[in-house]
Amino acid sequence: MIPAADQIEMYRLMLLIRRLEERVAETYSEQRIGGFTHLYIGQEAVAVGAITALNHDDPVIDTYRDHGHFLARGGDPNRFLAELFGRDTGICRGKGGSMHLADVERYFYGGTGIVGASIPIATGLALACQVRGDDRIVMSFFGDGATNQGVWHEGLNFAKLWNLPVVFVCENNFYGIGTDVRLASSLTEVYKKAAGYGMPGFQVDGMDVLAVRQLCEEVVRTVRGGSGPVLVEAICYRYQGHSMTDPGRYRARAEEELWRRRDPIPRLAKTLQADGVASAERLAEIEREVEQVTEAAVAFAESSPPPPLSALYEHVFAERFPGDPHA
Amino acid sequence: MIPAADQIEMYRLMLLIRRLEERVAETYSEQRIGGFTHLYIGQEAVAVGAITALNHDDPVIDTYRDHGHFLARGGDPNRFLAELFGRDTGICRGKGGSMHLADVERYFYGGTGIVGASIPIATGLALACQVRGDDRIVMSFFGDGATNQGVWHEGLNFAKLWNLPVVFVCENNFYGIGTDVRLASSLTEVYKKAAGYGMPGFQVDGMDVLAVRQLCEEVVRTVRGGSGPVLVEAICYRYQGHSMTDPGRYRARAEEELWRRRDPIPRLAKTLQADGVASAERLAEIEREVEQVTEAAVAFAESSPPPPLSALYEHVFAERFPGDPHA
Amino acid sequence: MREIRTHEALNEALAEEMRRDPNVFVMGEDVGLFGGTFRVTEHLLAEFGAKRVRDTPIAEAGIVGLAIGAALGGLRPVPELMTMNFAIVAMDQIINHAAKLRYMFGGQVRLPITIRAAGGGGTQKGAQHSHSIESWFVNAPGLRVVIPSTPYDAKGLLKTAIRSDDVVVFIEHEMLYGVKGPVPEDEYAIPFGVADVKRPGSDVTIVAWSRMVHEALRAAETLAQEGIEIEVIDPRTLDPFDWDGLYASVARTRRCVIAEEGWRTLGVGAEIAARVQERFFYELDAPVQRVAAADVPTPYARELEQAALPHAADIVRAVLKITT
Amino acid sequence: MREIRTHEALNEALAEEMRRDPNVFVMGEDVGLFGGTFRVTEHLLAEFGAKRVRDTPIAEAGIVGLAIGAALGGLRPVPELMTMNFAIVAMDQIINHAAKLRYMFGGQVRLPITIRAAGGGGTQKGAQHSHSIESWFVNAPGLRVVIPSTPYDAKGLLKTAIRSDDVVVFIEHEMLYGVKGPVPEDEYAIPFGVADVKRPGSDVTIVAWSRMVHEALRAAETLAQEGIEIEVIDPRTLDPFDWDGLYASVARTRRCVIAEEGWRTLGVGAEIAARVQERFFYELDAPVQRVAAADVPTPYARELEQAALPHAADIVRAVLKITT
Ligand SMILES: Cc1ncc(C[n+]2csc(CCOP(=O)(O)OP(=O)(O)O)c2C)c(N)n1
Ligand SMILES: Cc1ncc(C[n+]2csc(CCOP(=O)(O)OP(=O)(O)O)c2C)c(N)n1
Ligand SMILES: [Mg+2]
Ligand SMILES: [Mg+2]
Repeated sequence: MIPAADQIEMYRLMLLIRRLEERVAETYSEQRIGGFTHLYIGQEAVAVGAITALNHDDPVIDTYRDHGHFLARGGDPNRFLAELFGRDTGICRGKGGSMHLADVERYFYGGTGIVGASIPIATGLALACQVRGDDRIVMSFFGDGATNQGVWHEGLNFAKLWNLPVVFVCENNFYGIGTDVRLASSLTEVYKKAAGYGMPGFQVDGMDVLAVRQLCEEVVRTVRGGSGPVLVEAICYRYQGHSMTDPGRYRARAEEELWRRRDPIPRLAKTLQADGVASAERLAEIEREVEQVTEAAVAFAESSPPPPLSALYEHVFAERFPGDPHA
Repeated sequence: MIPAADQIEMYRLMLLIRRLEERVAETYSEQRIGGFTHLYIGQEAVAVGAITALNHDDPVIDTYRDHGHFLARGGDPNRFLAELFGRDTGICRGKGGSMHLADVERYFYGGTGIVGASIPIATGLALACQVRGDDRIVMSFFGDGATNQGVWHEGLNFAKLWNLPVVFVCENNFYGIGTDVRLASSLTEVYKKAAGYGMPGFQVDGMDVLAVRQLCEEVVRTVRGGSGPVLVEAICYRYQGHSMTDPGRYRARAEEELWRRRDPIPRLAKTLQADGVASAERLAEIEREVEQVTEAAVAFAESSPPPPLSALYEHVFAERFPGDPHA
Repeated sequence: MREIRTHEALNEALAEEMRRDPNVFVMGEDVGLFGGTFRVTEHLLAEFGAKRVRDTPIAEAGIVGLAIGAALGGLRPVPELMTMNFAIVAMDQIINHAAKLRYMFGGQVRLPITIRAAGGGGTQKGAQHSHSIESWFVNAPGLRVVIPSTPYDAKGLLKTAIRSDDVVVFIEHEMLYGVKGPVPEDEYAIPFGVADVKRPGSDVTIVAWSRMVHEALRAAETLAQEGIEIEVIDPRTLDPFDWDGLYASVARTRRCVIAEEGWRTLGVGAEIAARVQERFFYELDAPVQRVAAADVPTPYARELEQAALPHAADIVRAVLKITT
Repeated sequence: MREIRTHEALNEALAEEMRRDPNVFVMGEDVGLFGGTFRVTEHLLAEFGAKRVRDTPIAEAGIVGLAIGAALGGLRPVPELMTMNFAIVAMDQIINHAAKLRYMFGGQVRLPITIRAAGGGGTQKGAQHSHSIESWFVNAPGLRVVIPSTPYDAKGLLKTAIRSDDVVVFIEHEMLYGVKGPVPEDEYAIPFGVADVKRPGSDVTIVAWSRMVHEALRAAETLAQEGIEIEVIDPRTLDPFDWDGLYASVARTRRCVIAEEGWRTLGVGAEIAARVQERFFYELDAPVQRVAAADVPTPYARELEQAALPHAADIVRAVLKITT
């Protein structure tokens, strides 16, 4: 059983992601956020269920759709939003933006924008954990689309070959931008792809945060125990378009509505109350707290300065030389 | 049953590959051949068994270890050796060398030197066959090592997704250069990797040319019938080092000897005689014919001129422009 | 003449060539149902069907490899890699296979492939999504490299690319898709290797391509007010490059500025500067100036990104440096 | 001083650094049991074991990706890609990840990775196995690019590379592995960004790196007999580049020739020529000359390959062109 406090915290995290992203959508429309911004709304149960099953120092690595994982990992909402606003107080000093949130203090090794590319990187992190023998395991998040990219396969092969402590979490939301998984993948049930590597694969309802958490707790335990890598497929749905500029016309309204009825947040709210874990008042209180955090984040981001122009040539290298541009 | 004439032709082809490559080894040592040269000796049964199961106009595409497939496809021994000698009469005008034999008139689309890279190209050729509706199918050869390279997986996924007419033939000789397949692949039985694509996979004794031929005939029939792609794993062994510069010290002598006792050429000779398909005299005659062809090829290659220097800028493009170098 | 946007011009070129030649087909991520991330392949699925407008998995190396195989098999593929950033994943297929098979095989094959992708930055997409790496494609022999700046050029050059029997890397710019310009309704094609004088002038030659043509024209307006007459030369194809056209201009102006969005160090401008300075060693009135992106991964924050990318103002400054 | 071969010098550097720092480890195709295709990792498996000398599958993108992850996790990986040709398969991991993560993450991470691979042609390995694509790595910000020409430099620079907290692309040359040269037994390291004057001279500066240093020295011998004194400058690291060192030489000689094995168009020489001609616009006695490979895929036949690649004789010719 998942402790009551954890369940409540999971509710808070899902709500925080939801509310913060709603503000992201608004402020993006007001052009206070630029570039590519991919909302996680609808998939909150996956990040929250999976990441809360980890220890705080287990490395996590991600794709461009990284808001949810960053926040589930406990990333600072202020620095999150400041990053999206392109401010100097952003978690990456405004250099990364929505797709490249990283918080190394929280062992969150960032979002990458090239589909599939983070898989061997996650595997390398797991190698470091294994070599250092520090009992940590890695969690790697990616979409269904990524599983058709060559490096995905290279990463899984390495991971199994070297028995590395990594949990690969595929968020199968049935689409890669506007392309149906059936048009992209010869096996549409991603967990079955693990068979090509002699790796165990599991499928879970990614709209049910408690189910995700439960499965991930088990998987994390076996992987930490030295079982080698595991592939987890979480079936889920994104409620918005692929990115802020995608109206998402390729999906049937009926399909969208079906999935909206499975919204993980009200679903957990109902369970918490039914199980007597949290009262309606407690949940309302959390809602208010989350609103406050969200408003504070907007205020923080808005009032933060942009990076100074002197930052342009900073962080290209750790060590500088006279021949470097503007050294 | 495989017709007697076919069996005899298969014997001739295997012997031709063997004898020509023995001369390749010699002339390489005399520095009349340069660059990378990868011998096929030991694996002859795979190329011959598989390619003779095809129609003459079914496209074949290959890796750098391409001598056997080129010759099994009926490629001209003279132009083969002239290519290795870097002569203007070579099949690629001396521009390709050992790793890049191509004979488009025989629908042999060449050897490529980047491990795994030919897989999506083979798949694209199969797409052309399907689109043109001309009933042709593609055969793609590669080693065990290639199956860990990302594009291999991309190619298989595309092939299955679009139900393309292609037979993927893996020659599992247990090594990628000096690396044991167990150090490289989480599944060492390559045919099992087909499962990751919902594709049928078969394994065959690649030292038995009749077994290879039989399996490939069946596979070719079903693929031509529209079954979609199939993966065939032929278990085999290369008798020489990885390339002419590799002494092959990483393999146990006992292992090598075990496989030499399975040499596909004497094995077929024995069967042909036992089955009354060919007499010892007939086989000796073939041996003499092959010797003659081999000697003629050496003479042809030796007496051929190198490419003219004017060829340097030829064939970069189909169409030239004034801005081109030395246009 | 009617005015249409770049993405519409490109769409027309694709549709016309697909009508003309049944071997032409389009493949790529989201080119079908979705209509293309930048709307370039809109409506094609409806007209030509799923056999000729192929949605693909996210597997760029695979996409280019399939295009090569399809071309070997007699088709005329027009793969889209969505953006140039993802071409990097497919680099081996492009550089080591598409560009080389014909040569390695002694001319036995033709590879009529047009690889389309959008490049460039300017909309805060960050370091991994803002590449202008045309210099790599120009460096590697065996590729034609086309990079239009206007809807007119885009349409005419894409038609030529599709008809070409060689591998063409066709580079579009994300910020130009929405730009309108005159495009005739009648059939036309633009030959490779012919630079276009986007503005005639006598004092300084500016070589610019893609989005930077527009920055150069803006700079030219400003400079005209100072009495400096700029000639803006758009090579349109970087391979083949119209060296004669460029040299003819520089022979008159004796001053040259190159403006590109790629990184300064070893951008295409390096080659142009090297050649112009060698060729006009005794004739030039001033050293060739290069205006290009700062040698840093493109930052996200608007202020930093704008500081990293070149602008009209930088071109004006470069021109003034060699004229005053 | 004792003389050893380049592969031995590199091997010593690896072994010494692995002894010094337990976080250093080697991974790549055939680096373990086989001892490395070019014998650079020989004996390492015996001394350091399979955890620190890791044979890998043939999956270069995976190898570089794993190295990045391992570096993020606190290790100091030295991946070998066997040859530079295969780095093209891993280009996205190198250019889009290794080179950019630190910048994108606002300096939160260090990536102490040394990516080793052999480049170059000259032994008839054909178009796909003869690359000198250092210009791509120099073009992309975020990578150090090291390319030694002697056993001494190879050892000293590899040690510096492994100790560096940045991503280093370390380019060896297949034809130099067997070349012998003096290498002290005592510990030393060579700093990045310091060009080495491989031969002092007063008449013409030749910039050359990797194998072309030896061709330049050969050319210098020939030219000395004609009374022309060549200064051969070996930058050793192309990023950082010792511009000051080069400029100091050219300021004296007023003539510059660049010799490289990469393709001429947009080889690294393009950048050097562009900068030298801009910088010394009024001082140069002659236009900068570039000696480089023909802009064709490298052909197999010996005669054609030799015609495609640059030689001492080409350097002599280029020097004579600007001195007589
Ligand atoms: C290599 C590469 N190709 C293409 C893209 C463009 N792209 C960005 S997201 C995306 C779809 C990814 O789908 P999926 O992996 O299912 O993740 P989801 O967006 O559904 O979370 C594509 C094609 C990219 N970023 N990288
Ligand atoms: C992408 C790439 N990486 C590395 C190499 C170097 N290399 C050439 S052959 C080879 C081994 C291939 O093994 P396998 O696929 O089993 O084929 P085999 O040689 O056994 O026929 C390697 C690593 C290459 N050519 N291409
Ligand atoms: Mg998805
Ligand atoms: Mg093998």
